Amino acid sequence: MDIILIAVIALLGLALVFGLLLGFASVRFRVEGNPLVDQIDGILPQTQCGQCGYPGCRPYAEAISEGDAINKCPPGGQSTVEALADLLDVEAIPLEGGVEEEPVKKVAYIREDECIGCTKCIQACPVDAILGAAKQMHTVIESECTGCDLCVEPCPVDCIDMLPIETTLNTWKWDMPKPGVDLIVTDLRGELKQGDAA
Amino acid sequence: MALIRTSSPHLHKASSTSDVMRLVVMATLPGLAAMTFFFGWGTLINVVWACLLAVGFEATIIKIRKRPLGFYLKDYSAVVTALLLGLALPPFVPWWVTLVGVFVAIVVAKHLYGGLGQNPFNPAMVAYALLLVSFPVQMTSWTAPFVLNGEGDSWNILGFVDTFKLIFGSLDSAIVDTYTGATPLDAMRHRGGLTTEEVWSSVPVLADGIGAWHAVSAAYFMGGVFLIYRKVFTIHTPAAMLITLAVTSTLFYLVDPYNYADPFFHLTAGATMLGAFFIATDPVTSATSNKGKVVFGIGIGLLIYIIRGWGGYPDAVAFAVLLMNLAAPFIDQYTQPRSYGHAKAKRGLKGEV
Amino acid sequence: MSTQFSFHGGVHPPENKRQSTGGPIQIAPIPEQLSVPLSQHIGAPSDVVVAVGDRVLKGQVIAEAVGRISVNVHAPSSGVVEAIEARPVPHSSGMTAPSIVIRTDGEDEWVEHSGLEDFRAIPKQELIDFIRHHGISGMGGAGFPTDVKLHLGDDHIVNTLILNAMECEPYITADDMLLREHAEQVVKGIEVIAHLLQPHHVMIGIEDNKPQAIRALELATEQSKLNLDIVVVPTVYPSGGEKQLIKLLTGVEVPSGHIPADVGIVCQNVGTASAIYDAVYNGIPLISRIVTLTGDALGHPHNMRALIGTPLQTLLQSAQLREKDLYRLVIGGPMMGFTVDSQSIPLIKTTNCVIAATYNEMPPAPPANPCIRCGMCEQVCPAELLPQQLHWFAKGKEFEKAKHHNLFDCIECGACSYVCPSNIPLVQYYRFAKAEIRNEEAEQRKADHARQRFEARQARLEQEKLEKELRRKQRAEEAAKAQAVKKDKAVQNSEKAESSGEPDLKSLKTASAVARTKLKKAQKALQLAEDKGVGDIDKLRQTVTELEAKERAAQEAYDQAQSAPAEQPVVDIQQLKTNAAVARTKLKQAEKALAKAKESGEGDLEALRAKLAEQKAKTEAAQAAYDQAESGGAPQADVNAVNLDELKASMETALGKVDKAQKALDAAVASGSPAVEKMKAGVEKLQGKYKEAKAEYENAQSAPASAPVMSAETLAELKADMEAIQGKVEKAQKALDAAVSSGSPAVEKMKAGVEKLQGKYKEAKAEYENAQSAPASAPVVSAETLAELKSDMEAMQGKVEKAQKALDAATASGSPAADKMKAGVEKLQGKYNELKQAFLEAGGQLPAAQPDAAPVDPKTLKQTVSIVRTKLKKAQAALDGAADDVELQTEVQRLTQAHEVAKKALDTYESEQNDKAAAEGIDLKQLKIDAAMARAAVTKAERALSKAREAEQDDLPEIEQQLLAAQLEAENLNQTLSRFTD
Amino acid sequence: MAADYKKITHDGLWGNNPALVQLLGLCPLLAVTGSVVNAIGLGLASTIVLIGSNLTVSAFRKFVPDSVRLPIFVMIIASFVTAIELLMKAFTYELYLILGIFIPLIVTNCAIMGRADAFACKNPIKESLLDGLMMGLGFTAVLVVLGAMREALGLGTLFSDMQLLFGPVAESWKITLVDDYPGFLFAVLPPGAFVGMGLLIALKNVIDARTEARKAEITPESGVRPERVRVTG
Repeated sequence: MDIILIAVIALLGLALVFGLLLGFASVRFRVEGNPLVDQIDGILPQTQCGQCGYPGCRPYAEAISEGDAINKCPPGGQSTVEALADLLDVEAIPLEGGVEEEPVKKVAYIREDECIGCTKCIQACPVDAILGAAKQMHTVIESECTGCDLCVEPCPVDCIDMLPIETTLNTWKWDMPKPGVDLIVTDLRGELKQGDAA
Repeated sequence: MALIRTSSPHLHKASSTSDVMRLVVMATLPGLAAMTFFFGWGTLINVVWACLLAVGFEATIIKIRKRPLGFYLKDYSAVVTALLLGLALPPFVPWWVTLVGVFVAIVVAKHLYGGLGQNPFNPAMVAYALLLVSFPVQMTSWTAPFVLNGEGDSWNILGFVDTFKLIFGSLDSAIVDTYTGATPLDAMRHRGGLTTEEVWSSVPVLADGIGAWHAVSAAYFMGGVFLIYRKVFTIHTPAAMLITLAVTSTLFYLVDPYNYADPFFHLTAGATMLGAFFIATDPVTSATSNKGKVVFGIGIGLLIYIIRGWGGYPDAVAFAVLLMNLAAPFIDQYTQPRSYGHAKAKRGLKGEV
Repeated sequence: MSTQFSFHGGVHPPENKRQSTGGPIQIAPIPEQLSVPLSQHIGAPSDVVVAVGDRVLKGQVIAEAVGRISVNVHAPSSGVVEAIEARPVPHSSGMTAPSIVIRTDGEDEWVEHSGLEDFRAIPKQELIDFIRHHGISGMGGAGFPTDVKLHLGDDHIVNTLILNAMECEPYITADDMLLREHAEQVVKGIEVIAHLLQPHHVMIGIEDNKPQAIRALELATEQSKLNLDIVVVPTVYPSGGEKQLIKLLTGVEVPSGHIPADVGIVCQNVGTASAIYDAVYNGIPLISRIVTLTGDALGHPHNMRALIGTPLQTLLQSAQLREKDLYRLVIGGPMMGFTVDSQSIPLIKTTNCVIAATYNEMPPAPPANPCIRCGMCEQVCPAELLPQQLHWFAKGKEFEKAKHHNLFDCIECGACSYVCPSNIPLVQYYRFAKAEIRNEEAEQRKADHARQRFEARQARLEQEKLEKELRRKQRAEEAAKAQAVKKDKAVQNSEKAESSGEPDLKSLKTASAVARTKLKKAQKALQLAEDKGVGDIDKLRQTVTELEAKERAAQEAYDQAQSAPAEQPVVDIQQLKTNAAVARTKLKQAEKALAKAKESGEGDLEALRAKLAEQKAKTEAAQAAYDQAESGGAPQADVNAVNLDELKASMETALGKVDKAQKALDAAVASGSPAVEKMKAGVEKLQGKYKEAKAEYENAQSAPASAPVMSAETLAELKADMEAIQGKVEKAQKALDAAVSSGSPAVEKMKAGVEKLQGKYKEAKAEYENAQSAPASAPVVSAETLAELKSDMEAMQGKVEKAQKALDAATASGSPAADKMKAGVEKLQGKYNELKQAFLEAGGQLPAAQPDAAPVDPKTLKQTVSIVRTKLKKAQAALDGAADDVELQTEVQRLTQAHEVAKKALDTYESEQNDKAAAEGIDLKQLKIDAAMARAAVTKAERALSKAREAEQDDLPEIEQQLLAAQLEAENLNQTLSRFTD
Repeated sequence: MAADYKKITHDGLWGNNPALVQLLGLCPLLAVTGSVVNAIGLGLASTIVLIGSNLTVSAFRKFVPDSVRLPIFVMIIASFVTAIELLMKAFTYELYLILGIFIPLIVTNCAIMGRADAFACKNPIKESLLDGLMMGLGFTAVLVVLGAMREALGLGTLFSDMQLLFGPVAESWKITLVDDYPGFLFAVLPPGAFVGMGLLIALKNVIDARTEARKAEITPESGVRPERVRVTG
């Protein structure tokens, strides 16, 4: 009987000690807030376009931190999905809806002589990048435009175009060199085409 | 002709991976010749057999991986791997051992990791270690050098045809016994209670046969010097490794000459020279920077001595190299060179999540 | 000889220098066409100062430096500017950039130029400016403006001046040949640099493969007083890299992220020194340079002194190019140069070498093998990097790690790619990675910015919502309170009425109105009867008199009750305000009636006048009462408001003046009038006044608000300002373009004007953006006011609609009162428009569903039409895609109908407007013509004025007066016109 | 609920196999799969423990406070393991000796703890029971396949020493694949287990990818995009 008693007491004692330890740890090391959301928000492209189904990038970041899919951001493209996968340590999945992988950066452009000054695009712009007053022609501040195309749809006269950002001498950059295996096919005399970094 | 637009530089030095590999193959030739001279045709047959297998496996796996065959076969890397494995194997090792070894080296250790340049471990040494672990009997029966066979100094080795038959399994293995014996390292390791001096005088392979091992090591050394001269690799790794081994063994030898072999023995016995110049210098699996190479070499030297002295196997080059291969990326992180214009070198790896 | 040091790594590519050093430097022919890019240096592109069609002389400045890091560009030879457009430039992208194209005339006529007599005698700053104005930028590689480097003496202690004559790249021999032939010029140039920088030590670094140049240099330095060391170093690539050269010559390493000047060292190319010599001694700007033409595809490789802007074709042909052998055309050396895909690319200030290579000479790089980590790249890297690690990181796009491995210390010398046995394009990977990283950083900045703006916007909207809610609550409370008060009052009033017999104001008013209406009806009936001469006129008359009496009594009672507001327990400001407004309206009516009567000479003028006087008195009384009441309630705000209004008015007047003046100026500019400048001054003065007024106004406006709140009104104003300016800019730009294309000589001035305007636009934009992004920029126009305005507006709209309906009915039934009613409707419309304007100005937004308001707002009408049209088009397009979609078809039909309806409405409106105008006795067409005439008169007067000013005539004030009168007239007419045409 | 059971079965045996997908319990898996008999022994033991623990955890799931659930699970599992250990000691003593420490170590087998925490404490008894059974069988299956691979490659035999588990009847079950096999020690040693395990995982991934590809062929991606939300007014 003694042995059993001792065993029970020992176990109870251990349970008590460890229980206290656990209780203390759960109070002491509680994590406040969710630092993950900020990190995710930092990766998202901040176009605030709402294509993910959330009103803005931060809500989507919050949704991701709560387990939503990471492939709902067409403006970010596959690279954003990969960055998110990297951050969250999950598998990178292809973009939802089979959207182009690396989207071309665009800015909105208002064909000004067609603009009727309805201010609808101004209200639609999430970053206040459109200037204009009622019955005055509007214009897009190009440097502020995130290319979210939220202003296109509200325009009653369809005078907003999404134009790709043009490359200038200053923004031009080299392409990634082609890996060796791909080069073999093209490595024929005279067949190297322009821009093929050899 | 339409002008092309390409990125600089527009000049290129006329040297390629296959050139490098060819140089390595050339540099092993003296060693191969010495092995054949002293230990018989076995090594040569092994090497050729391994090379054939390697090219076969390489071709098959490249095909399976849907890569251009000619382009990748031309880089000679499979041949070099097979060559090194063939040199490391005992001369009379059965054909299927070589087959398993080459398979492991080319398919498992190299291509399963992504092919040339991607493998973290030296393929030849992976294969060697695997064979050593799996087939201890076959892997430890070394041929005795010719000086110990028959009478006097005549060149008495097993004939080519017999060797061929032996390796490919159609010759009674009893003959083998007359031609096999322990290696010097074996002798030193399994000496019972004898002191070093006693072992030297009592075991024939040490008393009379050690010269053959010296000669083979010298041949490898020559090949290595040739490669350093041709700037295939730098002196850092082999020098660090040999000096470490020498210094360590000297220390122990000085403290207790009765129980520890002299440094010259350690440098010339077993696969030390082969390892120093042909295995440890394998660029793919070693450290990158000069500083890193020195650390890498020191590590190998120390490990060789430790395993030889206190480990379970008589020779230790393969294990030492593999262990340091494992450490190479880590070494790389902490041995970045100090770049121009920086006060000190950066450490570690930033940007890891 | 000083001690030599060494740097890590380096390679020894075949030199290939011998080919081009065989003969002396030759002078290149002047090509027919020179294409001079505006950006041949690092920094801002220069600004064109010539126009198409101008004749330029050799050495004339054709583009001026903009900003600190920039240099002038000069015409390399005399000729005519043929175009200023984007042309291919030497750049690895193969893109085009703005260039000035000069068709040479072969005369090579120099502009007047001279060197400095003694450069030591003038202040350093002047000397530096002299060099800057002569367009000198680094001729070694990057093309950094030289004067910037020469400035360094001011804020850095320069110990060592290093002259770079290494020319470590294969093939290039331009500096070698320069030194062989003109070493003494180089040394004199060095003296100038040394004078500016005052270094303790001057060194010329030169590789040991140029013995002749070294000898020439030694000879030249013997005559110089400079403490100058010629340091001969072993040939190794890239010893000519600035940082490597410094390490080589001084043993000092330039810290990462710093410039050599930070360690007291300045490097200059010997070519630059020679260019400085030319400028300082001879006044020759940088319009030509020595270029090496070499490569196996050339029959006669040699060095040439060629004009900047010369197409490569010209140079290559003079070096006997074998076209069919040409495989690559490299500009610069083979290690760091870039290839171009056209021979029409011009020579620029940094082009030191052109290699026409054959296939065998520079074959395409073989395909890359996998990296075997052989470490050869690391052995040769002059920056002591780990190229293979960088390669992995770049390939795997692990840019963070790449940065940690000092990717940005890579000088892109290409040594690693050169030695790589696996033929991996290493340096290409680094270029890619660097560009990606820079791009990523820019994007990150942009994203952060967007996030901030988004969050600011969200916060603002949130706050607006909150405020709205708060105000709604407040209003509800107030309403409740008012209700309670009213009840009390009603009780009191009823008590009062009962006790003192004093009638209720409202009921009195109603009574008086009823009486009035009755009277009017009776009057009408009487009139009708009189006109027709039928019915019982007398009876009617009696009735009218009776009614008149009654009405008077009612009115009197009402007036009495009203004029005793002080007795009322609560002063109803609102009511007073309305009263005042009503009184004003009545007054105006009376005035109009009087005027009409006067015009037609009919009616009882006296009576009307009396009425008017009465009304005036009443209005004044009402206004006074209102003012009093209001000032009693909120004296401070009132004062401010009055003040504000005044200020605003003055500001607006000023703005109007500015606009007018600006318009005149624009017109003048457009017509190329010579008086532009004077007018400009005038405009500026006016603008100054306007700004003052505005500032005052803004001060006043922002003063009462204790919190730094930017009112929405201001915001809107700013926006409007900005847009106005933008419009101006555009106009001016157009004018400028026109002028440019027509080759007008005033282009330069106009350009300045445009720029000024642009500047203003930017300012305005910035201001606006500031205002907008200020997080607390909640619009101050109190929502209350807004709501008030809106409700007023809506009420008015309702009235208008009602009136319109009545009118329609009347018109339909052919009632004779239709005309009058029409006038009434119009008046109402005018009021409504006013209110709407006020509301919009106050920042309100009209409800989206505007079609109801169509009859009163032609613009909306037009919009509706175009919206519907667009929708229709869309639907049609969709229908084209899916012809058998029934839904779409019905949709299209519906839209077609809607479109027609909207269009009809618009048409109706337009015709109505015409009718209306006709009803007022105004022919719209005539009005339009008149307005145009008046405008023309204004223009004429303006011209006369400018002419007069130019001629300095005596009757200037007179003409000015005329102009003002004409302007007034034009404006009046315009206003009238705009009432109808909107 | 039928579909649910089907899913649990599929998950346990294949889709979410503890050894191949979750990579849980690798320590015993790699250590004892030198032969088929070892594999079956350990696999059965683990399965029984898994069933028992799942059952118990599920039964008590409503009484277990969340913050101390893990210690409680460990207690439960440990009890079962002790029971199993005693049983094996009693009936298959030789096998018990061979498996040695790995029997008590079942306590720390993450597969069991994982199932208790991920499934049993959230699901009713029946499902948990099935889950435990299927997970256990899945685990055992992998153990057996790996054991068979290693035994065949390393020793050239299959089902040797089955008598240790199944009594004398099983003595004749041994199949010798290659006579006079020299032995491939590597396969029997732990590194061989790693390589074998890697190959098994690769095989599973290949099969999954094939199935996926076939499925994708049948039903092309619908490409549904989420409804776009307007951020602004």
